[in-house]
Amino acid sequence: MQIEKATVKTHEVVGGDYRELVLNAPRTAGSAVPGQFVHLRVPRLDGSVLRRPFSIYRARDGVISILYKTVGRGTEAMVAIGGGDTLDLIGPLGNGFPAELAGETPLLVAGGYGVAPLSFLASVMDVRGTIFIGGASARDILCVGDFESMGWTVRITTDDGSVGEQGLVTLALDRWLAEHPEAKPVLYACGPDGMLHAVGQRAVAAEHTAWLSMDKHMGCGVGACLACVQRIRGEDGSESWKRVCRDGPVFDAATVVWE
Amino acid sequence: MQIEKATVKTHEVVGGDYRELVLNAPRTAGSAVPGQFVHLRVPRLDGSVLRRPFSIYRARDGVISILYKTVGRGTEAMVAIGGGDTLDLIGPLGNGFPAELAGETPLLVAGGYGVAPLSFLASVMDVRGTIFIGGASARDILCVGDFESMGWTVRITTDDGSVGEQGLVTLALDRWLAEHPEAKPVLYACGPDGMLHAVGQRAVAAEHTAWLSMDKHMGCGVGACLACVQRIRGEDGSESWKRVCRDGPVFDAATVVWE
Amino acid sequence: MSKHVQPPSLVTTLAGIAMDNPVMVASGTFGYGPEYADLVDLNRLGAIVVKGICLEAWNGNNIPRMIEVRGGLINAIGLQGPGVDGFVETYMPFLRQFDTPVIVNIWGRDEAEYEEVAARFDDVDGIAGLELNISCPNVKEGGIAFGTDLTMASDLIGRVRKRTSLPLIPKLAPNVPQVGLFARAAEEAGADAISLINTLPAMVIDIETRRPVLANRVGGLSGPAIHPVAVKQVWEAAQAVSIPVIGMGGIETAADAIEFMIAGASAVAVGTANFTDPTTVVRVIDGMADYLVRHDMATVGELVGSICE
Amino acid sequence: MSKHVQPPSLVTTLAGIAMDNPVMVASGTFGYGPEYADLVDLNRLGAIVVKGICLEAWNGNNIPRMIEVRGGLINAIGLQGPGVDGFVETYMPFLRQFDTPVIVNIWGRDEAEYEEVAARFDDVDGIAGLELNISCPNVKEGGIAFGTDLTMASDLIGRVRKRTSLPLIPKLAPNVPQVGLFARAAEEAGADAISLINTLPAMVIDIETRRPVLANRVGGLSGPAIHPVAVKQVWEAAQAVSIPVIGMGGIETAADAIEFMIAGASAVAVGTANFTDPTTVVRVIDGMADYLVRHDMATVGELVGSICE
Ligand SMILES: Cc1cc2nc3c(=O)[nH]c(=O)nc-3n(C[C@H](O)[C@H](O)[C@H](O)COP(=O)(O)OP(=O)(O)OC[C@H]3O[C@@H](n4cnc5c(N)ncnc54)[C@H](O)[C@@H]3O)c2cc1C
Ligand SMILES: Cc1cc2nc3c(=O)[nH]c(=O)nc-3n(C[C@H](O)[C@H](O)[C@H](O)COP(=O)(O)OP(=O)(O)OC[C@H]3O[C@@H](n4cnc5c(N)ncnc54)[C@H](O)[C@@H]3O)c2cc1C
Ligand SMILES: Cc1cc2nc3c(=O)[nH]c(=O)nc-3n(C[C@H](O)[C@H](O)[C@H](O)COP(=O)(O)O)c2cc1C
Ligand SMILES: Cc1cc2nc3c(=O)[nH]c(=O)nc-3n(C[C@H](O)[C@H](O)[C@H](O)COP(=O)(O)O)c2cc1C
Ligand code: FES
Ligand code: FES
Repeated sequence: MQIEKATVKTHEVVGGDYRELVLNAPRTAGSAVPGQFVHLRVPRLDGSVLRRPFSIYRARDGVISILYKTVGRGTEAMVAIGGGDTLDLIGPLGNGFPAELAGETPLLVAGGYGVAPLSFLASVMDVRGTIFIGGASARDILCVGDFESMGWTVRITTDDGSVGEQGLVTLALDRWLAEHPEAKPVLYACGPDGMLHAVGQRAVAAEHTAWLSMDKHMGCGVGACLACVQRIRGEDGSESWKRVCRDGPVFDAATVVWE
Repeated sequence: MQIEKATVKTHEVVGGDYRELVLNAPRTAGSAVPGQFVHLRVPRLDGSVLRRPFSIYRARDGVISILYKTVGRGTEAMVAIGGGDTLDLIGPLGNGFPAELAGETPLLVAGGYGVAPLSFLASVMDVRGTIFIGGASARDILCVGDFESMGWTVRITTDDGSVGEQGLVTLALDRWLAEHPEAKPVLYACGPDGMLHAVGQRAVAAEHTAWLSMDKHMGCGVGACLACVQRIRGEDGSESWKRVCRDGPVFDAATVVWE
Repeated sequence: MSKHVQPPSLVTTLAGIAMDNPVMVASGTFGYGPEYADLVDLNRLGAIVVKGICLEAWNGNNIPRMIEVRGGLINAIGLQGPGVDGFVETYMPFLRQFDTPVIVNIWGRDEAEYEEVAARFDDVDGIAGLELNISCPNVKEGGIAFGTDLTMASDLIGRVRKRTSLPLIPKLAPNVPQVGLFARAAEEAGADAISLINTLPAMVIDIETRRPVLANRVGGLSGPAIHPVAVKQVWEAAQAVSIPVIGMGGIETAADAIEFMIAGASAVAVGTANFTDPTTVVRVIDGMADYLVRHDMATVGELVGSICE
Repeated sequence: MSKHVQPPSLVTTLAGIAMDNPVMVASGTFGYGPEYADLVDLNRLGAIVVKGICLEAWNGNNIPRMIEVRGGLINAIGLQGPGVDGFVETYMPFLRQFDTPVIVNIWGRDEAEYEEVAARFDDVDGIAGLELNISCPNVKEGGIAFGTDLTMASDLIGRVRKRTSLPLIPKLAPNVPQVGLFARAAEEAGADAISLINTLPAMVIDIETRRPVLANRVGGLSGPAIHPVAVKQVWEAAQAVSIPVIGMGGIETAADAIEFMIAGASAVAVGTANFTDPTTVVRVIDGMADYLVRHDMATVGELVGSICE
């Protein structure tokens, strides 16, 4: 973890409200593992006191990239980031997905920009598996090419059926699980809370391991402010708040306490 | 007075920390008189609630321009104003210099960006006179060409002697007054408080008319908030606060009460 | 699709004052009316609240009186004003031309003066109500001393109540730990409505000269910086009373105003944002109407106190 | 040219605590030390004030606990913490590695608990002082109720004073009309120093759902938005007492910190700005040294209370 001043390499629309921001950040790139994130100070966002967290999408050769969706003040201000900007980021942050990729076959489940860390994860895995990508409509389905080129099977669902199958991502996942009753998959999911909950429930019911990357509003990003907490059940069964930024963002689904 | 959305025509450095911003603002341009100002909302100055007042430097053919010096947060943010910006301004504001240009010969006295309204004034006057321009150093002496091309006599003073005579602008003014004991000049001054005070004192002592354009921190710019007040002596001798933005910015030196 | 084919109604009656909409301008930020008349259609405003008036013409504080800070400004105007007679002669003929209710913000240097000022407006034609400023941080006499002491506030409001038949709207100070107590005291003392918040006492020191920037040293902070503090105070005050509450503090957008109404305000006032953008009031009114349509509300009253807890 | 060839001294002794410089980190914004240790050299800090600690491990509030607003943020963490034993076991071994004084911010659900917590730290090695949090807006029990009632504040401080030999620094609430009274009450009750301001009670409502954004509904506003309010409160408090004052609220730059010192603070604390830019504390320390050189001051003490009025 360090503060790094990163220069902008490229910054492009990848479709709809999504953009990829590629940064020269050798120190972050050198140590990042999939599932970790950077805490970015958005330039020219005067009057703003908080950074914005983004998963690391790629990290290689001194360069990292993030894939972001414009959803509010901060991400909208990011659109203006240009070649001349030097961005102040803290990273890499968080635990990342467990390095030991246990289990027979990896199943990745992504919602929206949740594909970003999963694409990074897929790129470091020795085995190939299936990625389920869900979104509201065709515009929200990203990185399909990433996975295909790495030899992964891609299953797409959209709420409006504009691409892939119509329905929630769990529809496709459920079918896979039904079709492979003997499989011992390990699940890796990143996306909105509702999706994580649904994936986690299925995994816990079927006694599969599932790693969920949680998305909580953050203050410091380093574990100091206790803003980003998630209720987690300890080994002794007691519940306590864990910090998504430092103890997570990746948690074992079996330990997550849902409201 | 109106709110006008002005597009940027040009925006150029005119020397040192001074820039000229030229705006398409037909409604303001159509009614502005010398000594009036515009109240500008500085774009991208997030977290800022106040506009910034600037004298109208030129107004002709649907176009106005202002000449500004970068001195703080707002004026520094103005540097980034570019061709694509639409600026929100209120103008023209204030009383302006009196239209009736009484007296034998006009003497203009300018400090720093104070030349801006005086250049505009000179351009509408039928007679020619002398302009005294003072500044800290050569970089602060602006618009000399404006006046020369209109046939005015220009007297320059700088604190460091880097151009013109070394000393305060009042040095040159005093000499002029001494050399023309019989003259009945009318003075028009715009610049820092200290300069206005000195010019005002001389005029009052010599019983010359002097119009001073005051520079006070402003809130609303239209007379509503009572932030920009100047102590003024009324005809009956009683003193009261007048609003520089609405009752001024130009006041008769004989009525100004100095602290 | 909306159930209501009619455009939503913004009509508001507050303390007996009938207003086309609940969006007013805050005292001290809109002069006495004429100042903004070229820029804003005064007939669109819910009400005009004029700058604080006391008995005689009052000079206010020395300059500098205002300074911009991050997210707002600090003012220490010190209630400069023309006094009752000056105001009535100079500005009332102008204000009577409009359909917009005129609320006069009043203050006094002591209780007797407050009473006297209030009484003087009783027979002035065209005054819709009195806002009683007991919360100005910028004057030595009167002002905030009354608004931060429960007994003094209650006593003052009770006395003024006896001297005026106009709707009486005490304006509460924000810098108290339990604003609900002040709200209730105002109600019990006979107020018809309350308004809040006034500015927060604040200060800026120039580190080069080591002097306070404002001549008065201390001033009042207004603007977006204080908005969430204001929402909290309005929410607390509205829970404490059954008379209507006027919410203000940092409104720049319709959303800011709607937040106050959801918290319990029956009306709102736009202050500092008039300086930033004189069209704010009109934008807020229009944005509020749009919101009602989008949320399928027939009247703005449905919004008031609609917070889900 | 400077008279002083030596670099200026920032050394500060506050309530008997010897610090290399007067710039601390504010409670709750810097965790317990390790969180920022990769990013900030802890040995550079004037002091570390850790997150509020009570007797037993405490869960704090539900989420959401934080929201950004214009010019700041509102938090309602609700004092989640590991309790005295958890803190001492987990964090003190780490903290003892540094030369930087450790000040523990403590609170209790009632007076007895406050006393008990304070007493427990008396024989813990490596604790330089106790900051007594009587001003947290985010817990039902304890917290701000003590900090906004003079009698309760005075009584509580007096009781805790009897139970600890460590330097005792009550942290005052900002939302009172006359903070000088609280400052003086703290001094009379035996405080060695006071610190202020804590966050300002504030609230945000989501206008689409009409629900308060924070689970706790109300939270505390911090950041640049509150800076001028804090300067005013620190100035008033410093005039009221002869014990040292620690100023905080919205510090982002050395200039913000220097403003507090000119107003009368002997030390300052950086809070929210740690999140924005973890190098803030170091920038403030360096900027303060530069300022002293530029203004020909040999020691930072010359700055304290140097306001020209
Ligand atoms: C570990 C982690 C990884 C993330 N990775 C990505 C990514 O790869 N790509 C991407 O597009 N987004 C990602 N997000 C979400 C991203 O941080 C938010 O979309 C962003 O902060 C929104 O900021 P805003 O100012 O545009 O929105 P606003 O709603 O205006 O923000 C207001 C405040 O809420 C916070 N906030 C709003 N939405 C979220 C959210 N969903 N999660 C966390 N904080 C939020 C903001 O940080 C800010 O403090 C991630 C979030 C986390 C916690
Ligand atoms: C009637 C009038 C005409 C002016 N004409 C010109 C002009 O033609 N060219 C030019 O360069 N400047 C002019 N000024 C001054 C100009 O308004 C200030 O330089 C500018 O507001 C500084 O803003 P800032 O944010 O950069 O400075 P900051 O010091 O950061 O501003 C902080 C606050 O102080 C106010 N302020 C600071 N300095 C001044 C000042 N000298 N006068 C008024 N308010 C100030 C700002 O408006 C702002 O509200 C004029 C001022 C007035 C009142
Ligand atoms: C320049 C200025 C002058 C003010 N004068 C008065 C006044 O005379 N009487 C009063 O009750 N409030 C006065 N106020 C307070 C406002 O009416 C309002 O309560 C406060 O500014 C908060 O709203 P805002 O954040 O929208 O400005 C004044 C505020 C400002 C900024
Ligand atoms: C997230 C957060 C947590 C805080 N926790 C505490 C706390 O536990 N105890 C305390 O006394 N103050 C706490 N505070 C208040 C700060 O210490 C400080 O007084 C306040 O934030 C003002 O300073 P700032 O504007 O620099 O943040 C907290 C503030 C924030 C933002
Ligand atoms: S964001 Fe501060 S603890 Fe996680
Ligand atoms: S700036 Fe508001 S009255 Fe002049």
